[in-house]
Amino acid sequence: MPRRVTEVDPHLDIETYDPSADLMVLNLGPQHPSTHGVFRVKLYLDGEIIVKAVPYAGYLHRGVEKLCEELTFVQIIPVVDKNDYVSPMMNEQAIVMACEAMLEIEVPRRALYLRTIFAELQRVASHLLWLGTFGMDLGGALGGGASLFMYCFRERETILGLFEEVTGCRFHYNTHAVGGNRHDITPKFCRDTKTTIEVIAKRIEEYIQIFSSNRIYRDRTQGVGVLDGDLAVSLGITGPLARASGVDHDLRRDAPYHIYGELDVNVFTESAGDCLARTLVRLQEMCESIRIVREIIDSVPEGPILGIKPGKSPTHIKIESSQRYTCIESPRGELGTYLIGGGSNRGASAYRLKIRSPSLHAVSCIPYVFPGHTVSDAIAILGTLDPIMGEVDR
Amino acid sequence: MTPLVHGAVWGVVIATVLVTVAVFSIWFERKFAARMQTRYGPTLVGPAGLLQIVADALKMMQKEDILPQKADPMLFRLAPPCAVIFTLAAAAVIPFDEDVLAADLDIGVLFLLAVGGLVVFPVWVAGWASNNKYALLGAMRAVAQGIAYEIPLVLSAMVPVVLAQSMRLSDIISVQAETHWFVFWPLGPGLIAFVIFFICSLAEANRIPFDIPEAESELVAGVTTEYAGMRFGLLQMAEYLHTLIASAVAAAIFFGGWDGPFASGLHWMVLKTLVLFFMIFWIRWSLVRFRSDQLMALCWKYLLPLSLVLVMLSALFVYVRAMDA
Amino acid sequence: MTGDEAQRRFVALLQERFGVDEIPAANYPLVDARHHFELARVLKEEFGYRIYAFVVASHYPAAPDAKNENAEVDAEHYEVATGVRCIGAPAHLASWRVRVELDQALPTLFPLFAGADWQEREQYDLVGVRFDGHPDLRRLMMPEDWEGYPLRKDYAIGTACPPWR
Amino acid sequence: MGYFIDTARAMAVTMRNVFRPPTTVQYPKEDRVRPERYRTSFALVHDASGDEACIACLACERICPSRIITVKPAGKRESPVTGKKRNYLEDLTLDLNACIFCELCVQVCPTDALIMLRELAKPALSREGLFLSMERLYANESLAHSWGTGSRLMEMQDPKRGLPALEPGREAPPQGVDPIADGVS
Repeated sequence: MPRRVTEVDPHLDIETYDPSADLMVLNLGPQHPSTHGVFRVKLYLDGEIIVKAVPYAGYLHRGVEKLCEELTFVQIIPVVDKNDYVSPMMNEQAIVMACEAMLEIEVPRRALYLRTIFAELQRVASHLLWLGTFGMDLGGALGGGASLFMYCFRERETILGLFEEVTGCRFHYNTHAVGGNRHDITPKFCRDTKTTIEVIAKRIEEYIQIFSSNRIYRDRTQGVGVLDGDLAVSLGITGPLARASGVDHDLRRDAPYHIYGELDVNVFTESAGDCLARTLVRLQEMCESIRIVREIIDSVPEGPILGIKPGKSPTHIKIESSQRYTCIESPRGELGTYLIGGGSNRGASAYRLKIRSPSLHAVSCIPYVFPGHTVSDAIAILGTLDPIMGEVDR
Repeated sequence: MTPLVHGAVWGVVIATVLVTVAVFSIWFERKFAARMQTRYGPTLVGPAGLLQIVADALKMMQKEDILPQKADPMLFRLAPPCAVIFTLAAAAVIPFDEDVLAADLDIGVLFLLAVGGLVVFPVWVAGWASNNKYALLGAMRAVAQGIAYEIPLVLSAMVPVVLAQSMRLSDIISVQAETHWFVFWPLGPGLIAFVIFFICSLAEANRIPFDIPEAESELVAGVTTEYAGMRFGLLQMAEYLHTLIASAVAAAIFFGGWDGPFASGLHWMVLKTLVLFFMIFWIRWSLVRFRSDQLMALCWKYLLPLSLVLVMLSALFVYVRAMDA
Repeated sequence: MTGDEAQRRFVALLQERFGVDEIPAANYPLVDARHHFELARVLKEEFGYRIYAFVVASHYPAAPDAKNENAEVDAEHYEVATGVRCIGAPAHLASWRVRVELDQALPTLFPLFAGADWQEREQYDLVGVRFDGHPDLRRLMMPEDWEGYPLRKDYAIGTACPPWR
Repeated sequence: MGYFIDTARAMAVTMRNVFRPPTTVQYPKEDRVRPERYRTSFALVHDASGDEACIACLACERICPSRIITVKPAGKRESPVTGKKRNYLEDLTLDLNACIFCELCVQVCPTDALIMLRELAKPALSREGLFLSMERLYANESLAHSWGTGSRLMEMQDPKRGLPALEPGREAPPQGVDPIADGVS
């Protein structure tokens, strides 16, 4: 069985550990079918057991934070939108909430409802994509995993169709604005949402049948990649990864923002902390998000969707030099924005904007979790960490 | 017609038929797998994508046969043809009808298993010779899996031999024709032996859920990482051929070969083979892959002892029947 | 235990044990660099702030701030803001800022929070703040041999990002 | 033993999907139905009176995050239609190579001159193909326009707008209908 995680030393010195140097160095290279983007882990292999794993990030570093100091607040929303390219709505919501918190703009209730519906639908779509690619990681591109991938994408396309109906774009929407939303929902959106979430709720049972209740799948994930609860928390890991290790923490319930205070969000935790627990937590979270959407889709209040007058010039949003950290619960954990106002363009762009990406914390647990497992386990664990390289490297 | 000429003629006929069936099974698998995944599969090239296979073959042929610089040139070139030759060699003894077989050896099953066992080497040599870390990992896994699953395969193939008191495949089939098929007749040993034989032939042919040698998601492309062009085509062809021949063998020794309820003949044998072949596809597109150590545990802990018990049971069964006869 | 009770407790802690007198409204309290590690340890062990939220380093060049009236030139310095969060109902975020001079190094929080390993490496890589006691302070995002720190205010400000063509 | 039951169950799922209609669309031959607000490429339009709508006010050039719009105003000229002197556009280049389709330029356009298209523009064979000059933008006007124009977007985001509550659930299809399985798009 893989060794317990606590006594693994992440900065193991290879020369002292193995003077005869018969370890094989395998680069789970930046270009590899299942590293979920451009990411490299240098594995020191003893046979097929990993002795040490050294991850290298930075291959997709586009300097978004430097760009945010150049562009104004109105312009960075579509740019920041592309950080976590699996759940773009969350990035927009995070940055827009930071600006509203600094300017104390009162967002109309209809916009809050829209944001919550979009966020929960985006969470389901993000978890569906994770489930599909995780199936491919375990089952290979020409096998059972690929069937699960196609089913998950079939469901995900229906959700993207809903977003397309409202915002006109399937993926990077730019539908949030400082003070509210830019696109309003249509009656067709409400009808389609209700039918879509019923279909997806039914299909999740099918995924459980083909995947998580399957003995081969359970063998591949039970007891694999065990992450200690307090190690996860000290690494700053939040979201489904921490909840699978028994950390009962969810920002939607503990520090509610928007209208999450009025909704009762129940949080699912597993204690095992292995790949199987993470799968179960994400599946339950999908059902939970569907329940929330079903609950609030019928009671969207009427009224405006933007709190302030939409400006024509890029510099109509100005923030004076103060600092604020706001965060939301994205499908991967606590997605935060630390904004320091009073930057160039006479205060219309940020002095410094740090995006706290949950995937970077998730990926930082690799040196602690990989040792003791085989290469195929490493792929399974990397799959369950659900890292998005755009968000890790920004 | 001297047996040599008979063998040569039928050998060529069976080999070409098997290769064409294997080729068209690729098309069928892609269309059927597409349907399983709610999509269309190849439709553009030819009517309903039938010419997709020809297009793939042509593409493979005109691709450059890359020989990596540090690879072992002789072994690297030798592996793919050997893979196809060894798998096709096993087809020599499979009787498709009374006299429709290449070589009616009286040690048919022994020859079959011996040549079948050789298939592990080309896969291992391919991985070793391409001097690539991922291919090396794939090769070591292929050897471990091949050897592990050889033993239960042989033992479960012994059950029909013991029941039919002969190693000649046509005798086994004729015994099944008189009595019941070995899958149903002695309920315990027959059925379980078939299941073990089926699982082990899946493992030998490196098919899901046992395809760890060329695990695309882990080892990039496993053993076939450094191969391109027609060499890669041959390695893939060998895999499909191996599954086709394994299902033909299983149909022969467990499902009564050409014996069928009404007019027994060639069509029954072909039908049974294709049904088993279809089952392999179906399993391939619904299951996830084992990890290598679980795979070994499954073989050594469960399949091996079970198949030993089955051989003893069938021997006991034959003894009891001989006693009261 | 609601959010603002946790905030009051945090402010009380800052005032009596770490001598932080003024708590700005639109900003996080400024703590002296000497208390940085001690404050983090107290928060983690005694008050249960176990989730490591963020560390943000920002660079302030020596500019006589025309707006706010402090006449003498504000020397070039860094400012490192750190945030830790507690698990459970209020999930209150305790965050504070530390002023770090150019040549000074801030003690790392790695012994308390394992997450600090990568976060501090990223801030060192992008802004250039050094953390002493860090297990292996290498660059995280940029290639190892990259010179210059991208997010400093004096880094490549002249080159407006040209239209893509 | 558990392996066989789970294998059978997984195989049952894949077989059940064989009888569901394929959800993929053979793109070049058939096309997916696109909603009204779908936005792909760009076009410059003439206003109601047939005159060029664009008054070269550089609003779109300033708002564009990736700075790919360059506007060359042609100064004041007699308008052939209304006779009054007004600003005209000499050239507006929009470089689709780096456009991120954020719809900000359409939103800030005061005279609804720059709009987005609903029809998929033909894929370009070279970088120059994606470089829309004024003639190509006006040529695109004949294609189907997307719903979003400057005034409509501004009107939708008007803070004082009180849209009556949507009557949800009025004509939702009965719950039993499985739109994906029965091909209801």
